[in-house]
Amino acid sequence: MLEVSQLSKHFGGLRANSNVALSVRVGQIHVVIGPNGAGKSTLINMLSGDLPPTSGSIKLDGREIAGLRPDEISRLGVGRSYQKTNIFSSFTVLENCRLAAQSRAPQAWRLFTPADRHAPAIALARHAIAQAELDGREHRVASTLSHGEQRQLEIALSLATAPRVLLLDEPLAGMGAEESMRMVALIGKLRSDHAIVLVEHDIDAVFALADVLTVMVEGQVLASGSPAEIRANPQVQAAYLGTEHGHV
Amino acid sequence: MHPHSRTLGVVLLLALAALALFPLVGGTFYVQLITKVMILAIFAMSLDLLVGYTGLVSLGHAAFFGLAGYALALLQPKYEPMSIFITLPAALALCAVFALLTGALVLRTRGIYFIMVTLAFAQMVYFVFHDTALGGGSDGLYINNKPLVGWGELTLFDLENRTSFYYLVLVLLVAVYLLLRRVLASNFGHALQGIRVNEHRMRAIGFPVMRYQLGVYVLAGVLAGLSGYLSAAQFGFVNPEIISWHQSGAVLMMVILGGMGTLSGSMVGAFVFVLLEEFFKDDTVFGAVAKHWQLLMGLIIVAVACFLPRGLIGLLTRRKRDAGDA
Amino acid sequence: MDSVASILIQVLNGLQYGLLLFLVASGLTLIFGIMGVINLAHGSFYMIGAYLAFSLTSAFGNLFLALIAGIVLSVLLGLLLERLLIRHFYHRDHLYQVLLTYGLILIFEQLRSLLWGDDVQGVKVPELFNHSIPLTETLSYPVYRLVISAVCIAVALGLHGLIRHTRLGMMIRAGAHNREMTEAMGINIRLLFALVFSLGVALAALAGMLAAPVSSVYPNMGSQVLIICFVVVVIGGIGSVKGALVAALLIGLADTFGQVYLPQISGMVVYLLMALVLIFRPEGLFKKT
Amino acid sequence: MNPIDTQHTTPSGRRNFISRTAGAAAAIALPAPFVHAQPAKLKVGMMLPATGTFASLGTAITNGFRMAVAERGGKVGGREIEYFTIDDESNPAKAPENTNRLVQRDKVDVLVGSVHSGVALGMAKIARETGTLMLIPNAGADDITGPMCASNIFRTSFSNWQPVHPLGKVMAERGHKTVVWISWKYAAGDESARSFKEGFEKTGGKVVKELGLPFPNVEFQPLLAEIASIKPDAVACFFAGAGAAKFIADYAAAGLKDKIPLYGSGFITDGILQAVQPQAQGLLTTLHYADSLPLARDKEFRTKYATQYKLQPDVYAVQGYDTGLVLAQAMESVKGDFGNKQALARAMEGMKVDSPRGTWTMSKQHNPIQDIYLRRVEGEQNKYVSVAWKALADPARGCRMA
Repeated sequence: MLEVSQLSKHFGGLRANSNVALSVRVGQIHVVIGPNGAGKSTLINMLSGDLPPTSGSIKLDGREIAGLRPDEISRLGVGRSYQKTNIFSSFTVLENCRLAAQSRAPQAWRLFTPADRHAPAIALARHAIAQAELDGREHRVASTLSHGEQRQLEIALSLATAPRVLLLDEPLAGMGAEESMRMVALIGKLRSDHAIVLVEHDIDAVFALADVLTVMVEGQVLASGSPAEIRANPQVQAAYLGTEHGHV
Repeated sequence: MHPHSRTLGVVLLLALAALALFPLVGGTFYVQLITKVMILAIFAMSLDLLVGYTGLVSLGHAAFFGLAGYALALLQPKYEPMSIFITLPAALALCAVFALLTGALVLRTRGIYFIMVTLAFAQMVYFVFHDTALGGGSDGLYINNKPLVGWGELTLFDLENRTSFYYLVLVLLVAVYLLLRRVLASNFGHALQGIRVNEHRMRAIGFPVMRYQLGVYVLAGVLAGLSGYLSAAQFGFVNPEIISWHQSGAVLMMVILGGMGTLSGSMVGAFVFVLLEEFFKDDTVFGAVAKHWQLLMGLIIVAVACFLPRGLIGLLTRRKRDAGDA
Repeated sequence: MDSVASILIQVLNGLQYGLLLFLVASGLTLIFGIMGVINLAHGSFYMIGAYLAFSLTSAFGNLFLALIAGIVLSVLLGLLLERLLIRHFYHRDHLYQVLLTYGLILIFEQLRSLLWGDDVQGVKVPELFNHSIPLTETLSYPVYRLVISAVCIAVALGLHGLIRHTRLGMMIRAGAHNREMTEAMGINIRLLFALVFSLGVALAALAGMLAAPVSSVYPNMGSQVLIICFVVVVIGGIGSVKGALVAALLIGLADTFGQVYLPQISGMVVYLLMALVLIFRPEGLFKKT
Repeated sequence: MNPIDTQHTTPSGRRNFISRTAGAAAAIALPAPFVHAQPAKLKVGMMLPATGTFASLGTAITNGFRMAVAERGGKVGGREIEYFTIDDESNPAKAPENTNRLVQRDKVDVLVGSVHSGVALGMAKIARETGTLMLIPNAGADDITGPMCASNIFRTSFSNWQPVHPLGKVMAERGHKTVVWISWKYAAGDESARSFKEGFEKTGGKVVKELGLPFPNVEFQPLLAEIASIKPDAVACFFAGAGAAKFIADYAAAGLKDKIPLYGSGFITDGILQAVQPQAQGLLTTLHYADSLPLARDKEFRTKYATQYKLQPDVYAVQGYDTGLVLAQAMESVKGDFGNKQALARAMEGMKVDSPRGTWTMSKQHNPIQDIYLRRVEGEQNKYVSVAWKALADPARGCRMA
């Protein structure tokens, strides 16, 4: 589904990512972990098109997408969420999702049909709201939602674009324990019909969700494999798990 | 996305009725004044499309206003009228092409850059008409006849008649308002508002933001052109000053004074702005201060910037949402 | 006169004009870049400077004393404006900054009319510099213009030193880079902004004062300068003093040669130059990172 | 509200607001005169700049006009004058509307204005359409008394063609064969350029180069270098106001003053000598007015004006004064019967005006036939030297009025 190889990003002399490789397919959650500054967010930003890579390849279903604009990548079926909540805070939940769904709809450029009667987009939006378990809050203005709900909306926004690949950048950031559990369950459910790349710090969530784990340190892949392999990897233990217990 | 409040609808209908009846009772001067206000209301709504709905603060909107006016002045033969069905589409097409070309450049910039670059492009148009013989230089050009509403020998109605002209402008004002309400409620309109609220996320959910912005830039340019065309036709005179940055500043002031992101606000803004200017200039009221009316205008502008960010409409509607209401 | 000398003289003219533009534009670009404020009233400060030179020169009988007093007054004006108005607009949309400063233009212009009237007034060139250096058989170059250029260059060097080597400069660089970070570093951002704004006002006023003896003082003298300075800032890149210098010189030269060699389109030359830059470098020549 | 308010009340809310405020204020400001006495007042709309670059010109014209009327006890042809004033901002874009305000709202009988040619052209258009009597106290655009001439439009100042036309003759007499012309590239500059060239080349001289820069650009330095490289016998120019002051200063500073003599339209030294007194000394210009004219009429006018307004009169004050004179004399000849437009127009055509600038005659195309003076700058004055051209009439090209 998504194949990344030799991906690098340099900011001047700073090598934020060097020769990163990973792959993910539908039904799989590929978790990327690493200490702060390891280049995880840079990686996600390159996959989503927010940052153009310096070199390397990102293939979606065999098609090269490295260097495309974010909107082009989105329309090819890659949805993403942000570490820092990035929603349309003055719109209602439904408006948020309908807007996202609209970009998929064939009638995006129709000037004279009222948007709130645009059935395909509304259906898609409601489906995303249901998936993100925000039913009943469709007409709440986003800025009035709780933090946890805003994080759910963040996911719902991506879902409303009907993506096949989901890039989730720390979806649990700032959440309480109960909210986190709900979010983990939600992401787990999304596995069946999405290929998911997940960047996360919460160690429990990581091991609860991961099918494949990639550990990044200083912009490079330190190790990649199943959770069990990673746990057993002495390099990872030395460099990472051993020193920073509880906060991977 | 933005349900129209019932009261606003009623107020607008009453205003429409008042405008429709006005020529029956108003003196010639006031009919002309209200015609001008309605033309400016179209101008203000077109700018609001950029400023209020899409979050693009243009300080060069007068360029379109002036281009269309000059198009009429240059197309029409000196001493005979020409069909509005030729000159108007030509003027609007010119604005559309200009918007497309400059839009492709100015939309590469953001924020403060955008403000300055739009200003600079308008200034360039200003100098084209000011410095070259094309449009009569700084003295401008006369339009000796009003455009002909008709074709060949057939005349539908005579715009030389001030009342006819008034009603034509009124009809166009209503048409533009309805058109914009429709457009803003459409997918396209919602995308624009999404761009204003969170341009970055709009890209991430798959919107080619630049294309939408260019689309609205062209639409706004064309509508500003419509108002400029009408204004030139009304006064029969074009001059580089209609492109000056003071004109762009004034229309921006109208938009904010009325309440940006609200079409009705733009119309109210145009009306109040013209009224204030009339009022401050009146030396029977302000005596010697009337000579310095711009001082009063400046104070009002500063006060609006400080205390009335949501404009006059913002005073009336107590909605807490910041999102654009149509 | 041979054509080489002619071109050299035009280069001199272009540079002098450009340097004066730089003085106004540098303040504008600092206020943009560091405070994030778009200031349409910047041309008014130029105008105020020129009128101050007019009043103060006749009061002191000496342009140098007038310059010093004028700079003090303009710094005070800057601090006052920042405290009363500008401060409340840092976190607001640029739109409102446009509105506020547009209103200020009208107010300043009318106050000017009330205080000084609407006549054209002259300011004497200081005796010391009131002569010309013969360049060719017919043409000489006024010494005072060289003085203007010299002062502008001195100010440019001073600004460079200020930004590179002082604590204020360090704060300015940090502030231009990242406002939150600067605040986190414990820098008093309010003080910094007030200083930057007054610095900008003083630079524009200084330009006005220097220009007054050659340009005379007259109503609306600020607005022409303002728009050209916008173009300077756009070409140079917002917040970049170096960019402002390069762009101002570029525009000075383009405008000068445009007038001589392309008189038909000379009004548009600088805008065409801007369009060209926008096509290739939409963020200006010296985009700050 | 005053029952004789000129603004009729209407049921419209908006309309009411305007008329109520204006009407109420008018009632406060002008209580008694509104209930008018016999005969009805003559309504004069003064559309002049009150703000911006030309504000002081507007003031001088108003002063002059009012002085002429005051000399007749505030009456013209037995009728008192009611003034309506409006700031035209020297903005031509607002001219048609501002004119309409006077003509249609205030229903003025006479329009007086303006300084800026573009504004005057906009006014003239409406005056033609409505037949309102229009008196132009400054704006010199040739077209107004050329192709645009009309039976109800009169100019009491000059046409752009007039002041510089004699300059060619003056310069030729001083032995100059090659001349560079320089001015702003706008209508007044272009019209002056054409007129000068016509006058100068008739004498056998040659305008070797016409230099121009966009109005109101004042970066003259490159063009001065150009002049220095051409080395003509002399330079002739047209600028006005601040730009003129800067040009004179720059010309001197560039060292050209003593090498290539500078001449100009009189407007370049008008109202700016306090700014560039030293650099302008000895400059020769031509205009329809001068300081220290050898005329008793002028001396009397100047003393009176200076006492009354605490200001030295200038050419604009004279033009304003003459505008008042023309209106007053015409009204007297029809005995206050303003309705008799034909008689009024007949009275003005060919009218002799005993002006401070010397007696002049109103031409058939409604522009003054007047003497143009050669003046020399001495101190802060444009001293009279000689009459450069006696009774010069504008050719009024394109005027189809008999």
